[in-house]
Amino acid sequence: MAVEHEFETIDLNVNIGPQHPATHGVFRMVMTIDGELVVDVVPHIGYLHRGAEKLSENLDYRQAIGIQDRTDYLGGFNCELCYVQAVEKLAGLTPPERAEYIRVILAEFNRITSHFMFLGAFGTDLGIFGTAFTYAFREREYIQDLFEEVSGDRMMYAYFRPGGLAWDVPDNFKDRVRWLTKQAMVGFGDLDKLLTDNEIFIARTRDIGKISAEDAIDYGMTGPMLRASGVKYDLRKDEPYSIYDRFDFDVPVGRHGDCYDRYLVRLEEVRQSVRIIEQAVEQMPDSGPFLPEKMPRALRPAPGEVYMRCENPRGEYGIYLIARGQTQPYRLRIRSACFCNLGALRKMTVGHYIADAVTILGSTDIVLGEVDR
Amino acid sequence: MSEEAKAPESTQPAEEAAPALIELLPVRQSIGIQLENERLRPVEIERPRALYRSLLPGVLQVPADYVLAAARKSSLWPMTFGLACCAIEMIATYMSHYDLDRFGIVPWASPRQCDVMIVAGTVTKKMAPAVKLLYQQMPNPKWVIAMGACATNGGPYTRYDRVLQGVDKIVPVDIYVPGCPPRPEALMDGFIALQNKIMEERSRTG
Amino acid sequence: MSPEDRRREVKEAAIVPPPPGSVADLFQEALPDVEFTATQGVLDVILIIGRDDAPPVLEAAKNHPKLAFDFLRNLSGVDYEDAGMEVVYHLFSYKHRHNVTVRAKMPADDLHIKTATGLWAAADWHEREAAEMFGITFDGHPNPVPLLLPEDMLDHHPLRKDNPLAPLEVWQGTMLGPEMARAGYIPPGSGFEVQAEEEGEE
Amino acid sequence: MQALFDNYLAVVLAAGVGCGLVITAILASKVLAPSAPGKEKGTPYECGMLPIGSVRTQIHVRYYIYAILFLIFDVEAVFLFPWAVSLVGVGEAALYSMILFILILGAGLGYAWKKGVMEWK
Repeated sequence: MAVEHEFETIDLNVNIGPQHPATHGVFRMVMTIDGELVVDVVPHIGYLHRGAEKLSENLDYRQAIGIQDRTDYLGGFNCELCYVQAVEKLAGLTPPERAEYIRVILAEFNRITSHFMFLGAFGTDLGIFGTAFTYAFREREYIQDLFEEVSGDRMMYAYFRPGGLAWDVPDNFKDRVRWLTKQAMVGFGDLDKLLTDNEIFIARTRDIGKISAEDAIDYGMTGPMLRASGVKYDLRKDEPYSIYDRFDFDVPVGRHGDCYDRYLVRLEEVRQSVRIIEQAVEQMPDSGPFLPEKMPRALRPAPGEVYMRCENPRGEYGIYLIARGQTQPYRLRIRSACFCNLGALRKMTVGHYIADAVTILGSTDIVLGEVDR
Repeated sequence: MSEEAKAPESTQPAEEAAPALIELLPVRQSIGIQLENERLRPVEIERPRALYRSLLPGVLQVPADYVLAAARKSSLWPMTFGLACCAIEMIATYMSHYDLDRFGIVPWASPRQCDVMIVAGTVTKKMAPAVKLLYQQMPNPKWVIAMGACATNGGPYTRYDRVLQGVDKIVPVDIYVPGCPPRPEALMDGFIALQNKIMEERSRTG
Repeated sequence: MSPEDRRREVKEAAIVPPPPGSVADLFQEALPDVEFTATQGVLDVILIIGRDDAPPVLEAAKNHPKLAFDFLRNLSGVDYEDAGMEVVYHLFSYKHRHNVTVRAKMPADDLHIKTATGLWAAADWHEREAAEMFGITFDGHPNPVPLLLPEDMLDHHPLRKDNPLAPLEVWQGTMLGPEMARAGYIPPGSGFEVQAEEEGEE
Repeated sequence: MQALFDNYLAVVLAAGVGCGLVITAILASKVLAPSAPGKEKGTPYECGMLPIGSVRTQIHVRYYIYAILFLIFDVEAVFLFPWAVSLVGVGEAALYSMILFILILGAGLGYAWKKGVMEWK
């Protein structure tokens, strides 16, 4: 007695609102559902719009570093790296070798912690309530201890400066990094064993939220979301910034563009980041300045504009910086990866079930500080 | 079919409001500045009195208060209410390394079963009505922890006119946890301070 | 000119012609009739065009086989106060792996430009954000609904240069005005004035 | 007679304790809780937003079928409990009869599965 669709039911409006465990922050989407099927999704953002761009225009070049940390608060070092390089390109500063290596190591460690946060949260979205989170946060705590030794704070580092670093790393930095790379691989192994071959996990994520390569490019998606759809494009490889061209690592690329591929791409990126860190620690000079000798006292870059883009854990993080000869940036536009990845949420979600909508939202790995700026 | 008698409109029991001898939940009223609109009006403070206060004789109320306060303070259920960066530190505090579970603190998704509302992050003026409604939907007795500089007075984003300069403009706050974001130990210290506050104010909790 | 004015004085970036064979020449070929000024920015070539040339230039950028800019990296509004406003498009081509920045100028009094949502779907949200932050109307945008700001708070556009920051509220209701923002300011009625005066007497 | 009485005493005691617990739970919350029912407190919880649209919509018939299927296997579970307790006393016969009982219900489940009731079309 298969039920034909002979009578019409009214679609129900389900509001997955700002305060919801599945929305990873203050994101709201109003879903129109017909029974279990999602008919329409209207995302509402802006609940965490704190005016990072407006405030950056009233802070001088060094103070705006703090705003960058708080924009993508899961990948602070990557955002700082992007902003600091934008200012260096305008001011014509070149950081010393040692500072470049320390920056790459910390940025890659931050990518690992951000991906661990994704793995933990993605497990929770799929119903593995505590296990994935506890594994992920155990690793995050170890790595955050290193961040604290280096910069003094667990999350808001404000450690990079245009031209190099704020101060030097502690002496045992190299062995700490070597120990941490092994520890990160332990966490990687746990989560890999827990999730990758789990049939329920595969059943819940395979072929869910598929998006084709053309649509992904059209919506401006970048990072793991784009690579999961089969486009082999990674800023660290294709437009190398800082010293990324000295390391050899490969860029994981998915084929189907569904939630499972996004999970696999991010999981593989943790292993690639560990490879980068291992090479960086070997090549890093043991001593050397962390700031160029002649640093201008009041940082006042030459008038001009630059669109500096870096590969953040979530995708391409761009800083469009316009300097007009003052000590404050004239315009600082933050191009956030989640903002664009989220634009395609409706296209990915319509046609799936409600439980899949939560999975798709989790697979986009959004950070609301970056979406709303 | 006799027309059903019009339901007697519920006469508001005109019991006089409990004499506010002691300013129970100090709300820094926003005097002077004209708030934009209804969205930012602070929440009215309910001061209910439990039934046992009128049933039990005074001498029995003291141990009852103690028992209730001890029970409430050792099973504080916060609402998972991460707004911004402080939410990540809040999750880190819940997780095994800092482990809030040993205080009996279980994060809960819906406001119906929550005692504490941790406002972790920047409250923007677009989010303010949601914060107010969630606070009102929590059953009494309820407490609020303003975690981080943003919830206390707007933090690094306080100069932007779309950000609420402090969540105590709309909901009464019990504990302010400093820091941006506060370390997990600071949040735990906030919880311990809240527990002490619950024990001290047990006779006035109602 | 006092040092204060010199510090405030705004300096424009110099126009540096891009090297031959760069993207600018491809654009010149593709659009012979459109005149634009091209400069070599720090990372990629910048084309400065008027607002009315934007639709043909963008359409050619997207569909011309030699240009094939299929990825709209970023779309942002920039407020140059009296010199008008600009909408800046950062484009990238996956096929040819080259970048370009297109800056569409518009006068300060009538701020409207044709929407780019027809060419790239990514432009939808970026344009809604630029619209509510600067007040630029994008003609033909599918749903010009505010994105980040609450619906009933659209009286002024926050990212415009003439829109000041909010005053700092020190105590409930007393605003820390600009003149009071100097270091060590003790708000009246805060109970700290006594020490301040004693320090003053020694 | 005494044995009969003893057995039923246990049942009465269990019922009494059960009802007592329920009553004390409800009474305690009425007496101890400082309750302040308000207009906002009564609004349905919609993740911080005021509810949009009405809830009075026709629900899909598929949910009804799931409910019925669950009911059948719930009743089956209820029958399993007393059976499990008395299995040792009764011996072999109970085992085979219960296997037959489960097989019959299994056939019902197989039929529903084949008809495609489990997937949400």
